[in-house]
Amino acid sequence: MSELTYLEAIRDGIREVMKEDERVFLIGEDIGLYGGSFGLTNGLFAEFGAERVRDTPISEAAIIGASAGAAVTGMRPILEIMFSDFTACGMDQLLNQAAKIRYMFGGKAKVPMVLRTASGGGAGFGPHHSQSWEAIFAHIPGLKVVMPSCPYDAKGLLISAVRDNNPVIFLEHKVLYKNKKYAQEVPEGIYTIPLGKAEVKRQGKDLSIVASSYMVQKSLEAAEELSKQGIDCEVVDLRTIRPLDIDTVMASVEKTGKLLCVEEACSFGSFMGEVITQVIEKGFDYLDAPPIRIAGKNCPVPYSYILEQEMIPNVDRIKDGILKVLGKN
Amino acid sequence: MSELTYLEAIRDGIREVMKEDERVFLIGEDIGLYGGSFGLTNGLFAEFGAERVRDTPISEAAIIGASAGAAVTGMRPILEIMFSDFTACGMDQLLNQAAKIRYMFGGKAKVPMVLRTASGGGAGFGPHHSQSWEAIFAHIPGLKVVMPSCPYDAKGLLISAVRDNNPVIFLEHKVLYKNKKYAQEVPEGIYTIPLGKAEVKRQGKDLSIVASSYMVQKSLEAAEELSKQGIDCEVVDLRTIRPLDIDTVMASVEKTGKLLCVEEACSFGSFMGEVITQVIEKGFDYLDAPPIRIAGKNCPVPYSYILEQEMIPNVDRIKDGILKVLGKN
Amino acid sequence: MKECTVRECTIIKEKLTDLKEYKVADRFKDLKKEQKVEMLKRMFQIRYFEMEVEQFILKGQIYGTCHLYIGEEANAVGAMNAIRKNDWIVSHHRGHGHCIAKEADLKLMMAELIGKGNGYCKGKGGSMHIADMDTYNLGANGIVGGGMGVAVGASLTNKLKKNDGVVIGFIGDASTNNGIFHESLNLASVWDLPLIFYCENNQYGMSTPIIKSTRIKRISDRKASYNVKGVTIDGNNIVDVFNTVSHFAEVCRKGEGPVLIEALTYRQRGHSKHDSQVYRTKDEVEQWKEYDPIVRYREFLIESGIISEDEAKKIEEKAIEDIKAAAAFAEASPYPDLSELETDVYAD
Amino acid sequence: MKECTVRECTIIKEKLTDLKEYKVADRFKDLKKEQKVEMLKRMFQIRYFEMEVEQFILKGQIYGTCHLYIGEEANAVGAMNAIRKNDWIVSHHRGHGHCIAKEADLKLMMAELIGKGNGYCKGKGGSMHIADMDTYNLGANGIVGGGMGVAVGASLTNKLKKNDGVVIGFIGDASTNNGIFHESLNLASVWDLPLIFYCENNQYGMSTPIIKSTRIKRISDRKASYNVKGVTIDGNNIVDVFNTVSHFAEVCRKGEGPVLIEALTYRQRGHSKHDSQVYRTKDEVEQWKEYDPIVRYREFLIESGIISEDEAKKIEEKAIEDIKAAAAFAEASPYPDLSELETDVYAD
Ligand SMILES: Cc1ncc(C[n+]2csc(CCOP(=O)(O)OP(=O)(O)O)c2C)c(N)n1
Ligand SMILES: Cc1ncc(C[n+]2csc(CCOP(=O)(O)OP(=O)(O)O)c2C)c(N)n1
Ligand SMILES: [Mg+2]
Ligand SMILES: [Mg+2]
Repeated sequence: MSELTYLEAIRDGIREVMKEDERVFLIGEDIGLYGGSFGLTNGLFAEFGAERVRDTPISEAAIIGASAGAAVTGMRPILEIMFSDFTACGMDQLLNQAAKIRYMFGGKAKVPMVLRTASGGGAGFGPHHSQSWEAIFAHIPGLKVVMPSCPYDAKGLLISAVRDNNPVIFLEHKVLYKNKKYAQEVPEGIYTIPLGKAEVKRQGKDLSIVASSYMVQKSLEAAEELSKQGIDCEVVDLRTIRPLDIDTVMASVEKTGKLLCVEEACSFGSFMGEVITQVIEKGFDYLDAPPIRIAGKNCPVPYSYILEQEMIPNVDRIKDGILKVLGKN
Repeated sequence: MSELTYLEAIRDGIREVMKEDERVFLIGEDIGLYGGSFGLTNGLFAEFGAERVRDTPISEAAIIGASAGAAVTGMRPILEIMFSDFTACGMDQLLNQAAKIRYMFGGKAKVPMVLRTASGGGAGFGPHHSQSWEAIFAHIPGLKVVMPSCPYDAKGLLISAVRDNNPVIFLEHKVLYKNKKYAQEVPEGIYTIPLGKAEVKRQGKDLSIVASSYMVQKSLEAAEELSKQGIDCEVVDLRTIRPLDIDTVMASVEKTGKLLCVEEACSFGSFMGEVITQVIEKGFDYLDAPPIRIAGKNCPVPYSYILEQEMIPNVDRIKDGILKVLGKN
Repeated sequence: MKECTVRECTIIKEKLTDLKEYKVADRFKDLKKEQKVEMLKRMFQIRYFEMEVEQFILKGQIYGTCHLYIGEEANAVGAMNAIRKNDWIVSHHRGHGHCIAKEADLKLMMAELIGKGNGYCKGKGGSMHIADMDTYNLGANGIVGGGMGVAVGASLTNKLKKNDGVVIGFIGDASTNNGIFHESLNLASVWDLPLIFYCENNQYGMSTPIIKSTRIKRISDRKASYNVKGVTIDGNNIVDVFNTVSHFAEVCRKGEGPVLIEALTYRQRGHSKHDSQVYRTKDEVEQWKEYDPIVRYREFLIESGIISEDEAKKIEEKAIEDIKAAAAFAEASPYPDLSELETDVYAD
Repeated sequence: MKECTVRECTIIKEKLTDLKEYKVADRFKDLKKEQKVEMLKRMFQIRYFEMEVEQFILKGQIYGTCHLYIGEEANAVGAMNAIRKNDWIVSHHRGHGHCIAKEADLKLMMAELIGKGNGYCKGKGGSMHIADMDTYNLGANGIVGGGMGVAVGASLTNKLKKNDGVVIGFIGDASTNNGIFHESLNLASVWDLPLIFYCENNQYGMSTPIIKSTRIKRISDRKASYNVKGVTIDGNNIVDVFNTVSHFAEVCRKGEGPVLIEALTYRQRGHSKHDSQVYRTKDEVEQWKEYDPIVRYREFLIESGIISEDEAKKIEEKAIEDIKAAAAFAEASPYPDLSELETDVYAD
């Protein structure tokens, strides 16, 4: 057990699955000697060699396609797309091929691959390196989508994702990667967190906050701050958004009667629209106030720090949202 | 004024804008002599010549990128992507380039282009030719998304889309194309329907159905059938889903107190989740029953007729939905 | 065998016979008679399968669309006979021929085509998605070029597993203008993967002649961009196809792949179910028909004394029977159960 | 001018001087002195601009990342001087040099880089997105290869408007492995578009040497796939760059484009803000620095008597001043107004 950052925990998970299963290999741009754009794969090249840690040309479509092809013929690739925005360059291979192979083949094939990628803004990378595209991936049947919020979860979910027999989009938040503030005790060796299980990260009775990835951390902060004013928020970390653990969400909403969804993606057409819609369908009567979404503004993620911070939900906006759902402002 | 099919009306609109503005040109695969996969551009090659009706190689990314580049330097391309699923092959050029150029350039450029494409299932084309991806397009700031439901609207919206100064995704429903049942009197010459204005296609007081494209037709049918049982549905045709005319939706919901959303896309993470979420945010108190979504099932669009019909909402499912919202089943 | 002596096909201005510049050993002559006969049988099966599909089209039983392989049979059959049963292939939208040549079950294919529940994909895929893991066929594809990345991945599996398998990715001429072609072949080149991209240059992508969608004389010239081996051959001559693929399969197995083969051929029918064929003349089609790959191979086998006229007839009749049986099976098969709609989306 | 006589750079095994096989007219010698001087000034501006950016990085004022052009200046300045002011260019992530060479306002660039509201993109784009419609610069790009399609479109506009404009799409070596390169150049070829893809082969894509991401000897060999003209040149020799681009710009204006130019060059700094440069030796960097494009051009101008030592010094000093002024302007500028966040998403 040692204190690891999010990035270190993911690396640790990768190392574990590579040791346990020789079908697992890594493929991506500059992931070898260089260790990846964020240094996440540092050391893996030295440990596992060039056959299993494969640097590629800048060819996102071929990387994704080759992973799908390797997966369907018996391997278990973990591919890195440097920034999630770049999946756009390989979208056909992802949405039309990898996601659909099993269904199109009448269930006679499986495509066990994990697409790891750095998602989200808040690091000043501008419009092409900061988007949150979970709504796009989660809309496609055949894909699973994982969004870990902390090191412990990240490692356990990564291991589950690699053992899963489906294409899994593993969205890592680049702001969490090296942030010591969120470092955690992470067990050594293998442990798993099931895909499709949300976790209540904070118990509370006044209101349910549903979030994933970095927004869980910000929501916890907001909850903590408001607890000083006697407001007791529950924070549900979805962890996996597809499959979506709507039961855990409903149980929380049933208890609190109030729902705030927090996400970083542009609000229009966002994933939390799905969560709210399902909650409404299933639990209209539980709710004693309209649910609210705190989300990214409806523009590309701008470069300038001051604009970017305004675009992405922060603790203050979340607190405002909480108060609004509670009818306190 | 003559009776035109949906496809003929769109062709007519294209011809009108090509006559009115010489900056308008067409670009796409097999759109010239061949007239496009559905014959929509038939005759335009003969009329306007090879310079303005440009056949391309099978290169969706380059087609979209070249359109964006032509648009930003002063032209007004209408590009055809044969099936909307193929946009995946050019997704970067669409979502990262065309959609964001204006914002990234600090508002100093505009990108007036229309991406026309055949969307939706119901024609037996299988998993790669039948998807409804409006949720993906509509989530991206910078894009407008149009989904006409009938010939009259299609022509007027097409003309508006071409005159618009932004990249517009124009989703044509392939089942509507040649269906004589939906042919309409369509005025000759130029007329426009504003982007971002919904239309109440049927007045009613018991329940609001919100739909777009082909689902408007099916919803109207369902409404008609149930009217015999004294159920009076209002049908709101969104026409444009981004910008979304939430005011017209709200006005209807305020009147009826009940909402049914109908869409063909896979329900999970669908666009109607956005509509429901906005309605809930803005009009929680108007609603006296939980809104319901009738949508595509959560699987790829299968080939076999019987499965495909089961996957896509039909009139019966819509009727069930209506009754359910009304608490009648 | 009748040579294409005067052919001025849409893409090349020289004669097909001029393609002989690239010499490979004649391994065909060493084949057992059974295999030579088997090859003719498969070609007939493909031809009659597709003709039966045309009947289903006329009867309105093919929903959506489908793409016929008539006229291109030498490619699938020649190539498949040059590799092993457990070598993976990846096909494309015009995939029936590859499927049959890889020894798929004709009944299950036909059932899939008319949307039956016991078809290869349980009716979920249809013509453009038939795959058969049992015969190492990674499937047709509705996206032009869509299978290329998958082909790279399959050959990467071979390399990682250190077996000597080879993968054939069948691709169309027009698909080589899609970005995925470039990325795939480059990646395969950098990693020396055992992959053959076998390009069936049937002169058109839908209505667009290849000479209008690219400015190069031969598609195999694109080998220069990846520093891989490549060649253009007569794809209506099954002996050439067999010998060339045999040769390059060995090259790949030795770790000297990938390879780009361009085979000149012609589709005798329209692009898909609906095609008025305004983009070509009847005359052009007729000229190519003179070089029909089945007629040529049949004549060749007889002329070289390998089979008799009579045997040839029997082979053909047997193929017709096989197809009739497949069609009957398909028609008699049940439609999918609605409960199957949402299965197979995820694996456990 | 000092020639790269012994250079064994990462990608080519022959000497850079061997690149002379492709002869173009020496138009440089006919230029007015002012323009020759102007070229030196721009190179210095780029160099000092980037060095100033390094200072901002050290001070923590560059948010996110940015990519410096130091060592590659001859390419942008040579190319831009060979085309007209109203010829469009498209740049890439390492775009400051192109921007400056196209005569963008240094102040507005610097302001953008440190996220100020009066920067070129109002702070919305940052280093990877600076564009300037006024100087016909269609912008840097955060997506490797992302601008290539746009470049095709801009040259299509020229063709449709029947003007004789030419477009330069600047691209990196590693970007040529992306599918969009293939589709764009093929489409430009089919339509004879007036487009130059100018590939700055600085030997690496991030940490990956180009020899590991493709197996070809020269990137310009990829011209074969599109039947276009192409050549490899010494990209650290501004005279070569100028003469080659001048020549091919004419070719394009006559309707005989597109063209693929590969220019061998080297980035003297790390890939981006953070780069430990484990993938190359200090020695390699030092060797390339001996062929610094600014040192070479400066010496050349002096040796051939076009300017004096003294003039050279003044030019350099003036460039430094310009940059200092730009930096001061940027620092004094206000941050964006929050009300600007959601503007500019849509045009009216
Ligand atoms: C990405 C994509 N673009 C367009 C299409 C439509 N389409 C289907 S087949 C075809 C022509 C393909 O030509 P080629 O690769 O030469 O194969 P052929 O049909 O001639 O066998 C086209 C344009 C598609 N299915 N996928
Ligand atoms: C599609 C895409 N993939 C990966 C990246 C990350 N990335 C940014 S620059 C770069 C290297 C580009 O190399 P090259 O084209 O040679 O340009 P250079 O940086 O050497 O100037 C990479 C991999 C990106 N921005 N976009
Ligand atoms: Mg073809
Ligand atoms: Mg480079």
